[in-house]
Amino acid sequence: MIKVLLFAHLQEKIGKDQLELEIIQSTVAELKNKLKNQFQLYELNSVMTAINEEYAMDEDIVKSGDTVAFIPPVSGG
Amino acid sequence: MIKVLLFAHLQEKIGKDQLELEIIQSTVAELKNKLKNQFQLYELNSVMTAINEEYAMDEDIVKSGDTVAFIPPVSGG
Amino acid sequence: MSERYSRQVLFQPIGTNGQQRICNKHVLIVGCGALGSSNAENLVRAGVGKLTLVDRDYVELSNLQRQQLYTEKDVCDQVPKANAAKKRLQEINSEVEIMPHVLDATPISLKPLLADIDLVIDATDNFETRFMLNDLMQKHRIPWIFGSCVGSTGMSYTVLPNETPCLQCLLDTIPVSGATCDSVGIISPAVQMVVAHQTTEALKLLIDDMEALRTKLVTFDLWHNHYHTMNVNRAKKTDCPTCGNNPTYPNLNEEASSKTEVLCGRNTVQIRIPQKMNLEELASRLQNIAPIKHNDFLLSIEYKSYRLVFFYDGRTLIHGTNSIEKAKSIYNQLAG
Amino acid sequence: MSERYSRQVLFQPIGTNGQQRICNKHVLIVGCGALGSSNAENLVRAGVGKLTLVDRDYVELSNLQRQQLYTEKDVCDQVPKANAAKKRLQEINSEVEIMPHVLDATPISLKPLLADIDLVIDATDNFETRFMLNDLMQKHRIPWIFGSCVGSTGMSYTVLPNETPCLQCLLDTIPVSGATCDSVGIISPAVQMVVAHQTTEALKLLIDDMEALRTKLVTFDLWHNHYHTMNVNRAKKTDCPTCGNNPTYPNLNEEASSKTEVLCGRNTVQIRIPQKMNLEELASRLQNIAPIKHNDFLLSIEYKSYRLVFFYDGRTLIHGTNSIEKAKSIYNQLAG
Repeated sequence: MIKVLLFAHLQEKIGKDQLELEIIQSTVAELKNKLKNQFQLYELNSVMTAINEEYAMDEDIVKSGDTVAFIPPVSGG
Repeated sequence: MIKVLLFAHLQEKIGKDQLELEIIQSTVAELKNKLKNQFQLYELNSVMTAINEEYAMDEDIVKSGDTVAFIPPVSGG
Repeated sequence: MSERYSRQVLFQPIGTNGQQRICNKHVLIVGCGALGSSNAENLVRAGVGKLTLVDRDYVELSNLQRQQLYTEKDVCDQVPKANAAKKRLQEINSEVEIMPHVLDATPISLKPLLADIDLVIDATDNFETRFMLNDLMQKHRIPWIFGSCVGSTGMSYTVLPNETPCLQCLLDTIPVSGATCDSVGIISPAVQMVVAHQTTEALKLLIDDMEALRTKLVTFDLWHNHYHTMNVNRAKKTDCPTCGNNPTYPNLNEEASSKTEVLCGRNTVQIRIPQKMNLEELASRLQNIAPIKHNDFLLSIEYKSYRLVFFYDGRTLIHGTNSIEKAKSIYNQLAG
Repeated sequence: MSERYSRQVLFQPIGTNGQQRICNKHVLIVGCGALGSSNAENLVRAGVGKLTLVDRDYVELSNLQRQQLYTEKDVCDQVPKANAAKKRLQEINSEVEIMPHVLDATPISLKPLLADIDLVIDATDNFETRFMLNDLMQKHRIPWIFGSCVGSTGMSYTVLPNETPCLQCLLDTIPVSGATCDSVGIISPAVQMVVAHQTTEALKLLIDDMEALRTKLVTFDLWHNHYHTMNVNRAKKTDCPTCGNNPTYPNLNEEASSKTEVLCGRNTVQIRIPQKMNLEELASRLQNIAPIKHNDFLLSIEYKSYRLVFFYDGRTLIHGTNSIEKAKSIYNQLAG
């Protein structure tokens, strides 16, 4: 199981601040695509991704037990 | 190994904000006594203790791999 | 709805209904120091209906480094904090009804102020008052939000009468060695961080968004980059004297609470707390502040123009003043 | 050392030496909205030597809900934010030298202000300006502290030229769909929480306590009780156009940066950004704000008295004004 934390407008879009996905292993890019298709989360095109609090790239591997955070840059000030 | 987080004046007393102790298993009370003897941390008489972010009592067991936080109540405002 | 609150109404969990609720609520803030002034500014900007402020002090120069709302002129004029706060708050938002009270927070002084209070914010600087608030709010069934800070650290926790563990569940006895801003200093971001948590929980409570409440106790250290939350559900005690099955509210008891008296002709005030004191702890914390003397019977310290003598039985003598207010203030600075 | 800073001097990592350093430093804050006004108040109370403030706006009623320093009178008088901030800040601390500038932050307008700046605080409300700051600070070797917030969320990160990954390393392109306070609202504690982190890192930098620096990117959501830190060390790119081996500073390039022009006789302003726009994203975010029309070529939206038309090639037309300032402001509210 992979835990996904959603921040800012990603939350509002799907009505939850976290998800638990029954996935054994995936790349960050695959995970994003899955969520884009399932929830129309186009915002995932421009987010920062962390795996277990470490900056991650699209080709990095996410495994069961990991926590992935999708952090959309917010611009207000 | 047990990770110990120290807040507020506990830090200043021993000059570190965290410790790593080579302990397999211990009660909270034993752990406090060990630190009291080793660092003269009398302040441990009136702290809150958390094991892995859960409130803990003196008789609770800490095991290798756990994170223990000692939280002295601070009074300023 | 006023354009003034438009950005808060746009925030989806609040909306127009939430804003209407906020505008109809009455909040009591106990203490108008660093936490109190900042909490007050947030709630007034957010448009709370009524705000009651309680504080016994006046503005001093050393407050300006971290106490929002106050200016150099308030220091010159020695304005009581509650009054100085009201003046600035009304310039910020004239729609909010603000009632300042310059008084020592005690069960007797607070009781008449509680009639229509929806929420209490703890912005006191000592645990004796917090334990009294804990009893009083439990008795009157009013939620309150604990907050405290020193150095670069702070903590916050929301107490819901009859639901969550109360302060007495979390801390068996009133801590006598709680570090104070006057002993180990403070930086303003520590204040802001506590207030950010207190105001957020206050807004949730004011709009009745109970699901969103944090429920955990937060502790942080901004300088050392720590942020820690603690689930305290298991701390709730059925035999707690404050929130248990047979509450006795021990901190509302006049006999049990601190007794303070002027010792005539000695230029000295005596304060008595209802517990024994751990003078080893106190000594280890005060030794960097001022010269101390410590023997088997007492701990004495020279501080500013005063000499304080702490006894194991819970008594403290403050030599150098006949003013109870001043003596309490010095006492809280060192042993708060 | 003044009694004013006594509690800050007592804070052990600062002490007398640290306070002396703070009093000799010069900080530039870009933006005097919510983040800027609160950062400014903290630094002025902390006793920074000089403070330069840059902002192009004036105080409006909808600002008062979260923008510290400003009052109803500032709204009535339509005082520019930088000037209103200076007035209040001097009442708080007359010892600090405060230089307000009412201007649009661009490479050209900022350059003359950088001469003796020790640190820059980002308090802007859009990523176009942040990417420009990122280039400018890298070029001039000045550390800067990114901060942003909307709703109950926010983030902060400190960029040290030649050491840490820069903003361009973390975000390949300027995000066009960054949520803004004008689209999804904001509560004041989110502002305070970002500022608590920015001010703490500022104090560490001002006293040269480099070991204490956070180094991680912080993101939080106060309403949903999340606090997340991210180690970004591996994000540093040797071919980064801003901080890599052969920097080109693409966001200082006049050609590459936004071009804004008034379309004569049409009561319309055109803004062009140097990237293609993702109109699907923008549409999904704006649909709750106002009526939108979306076809294969453009996205249009009715907003207040304006009509905005976004094109995939990066152009936007703002109909209903001939003012570049006004058009930029509306644009940043929606697509900032």
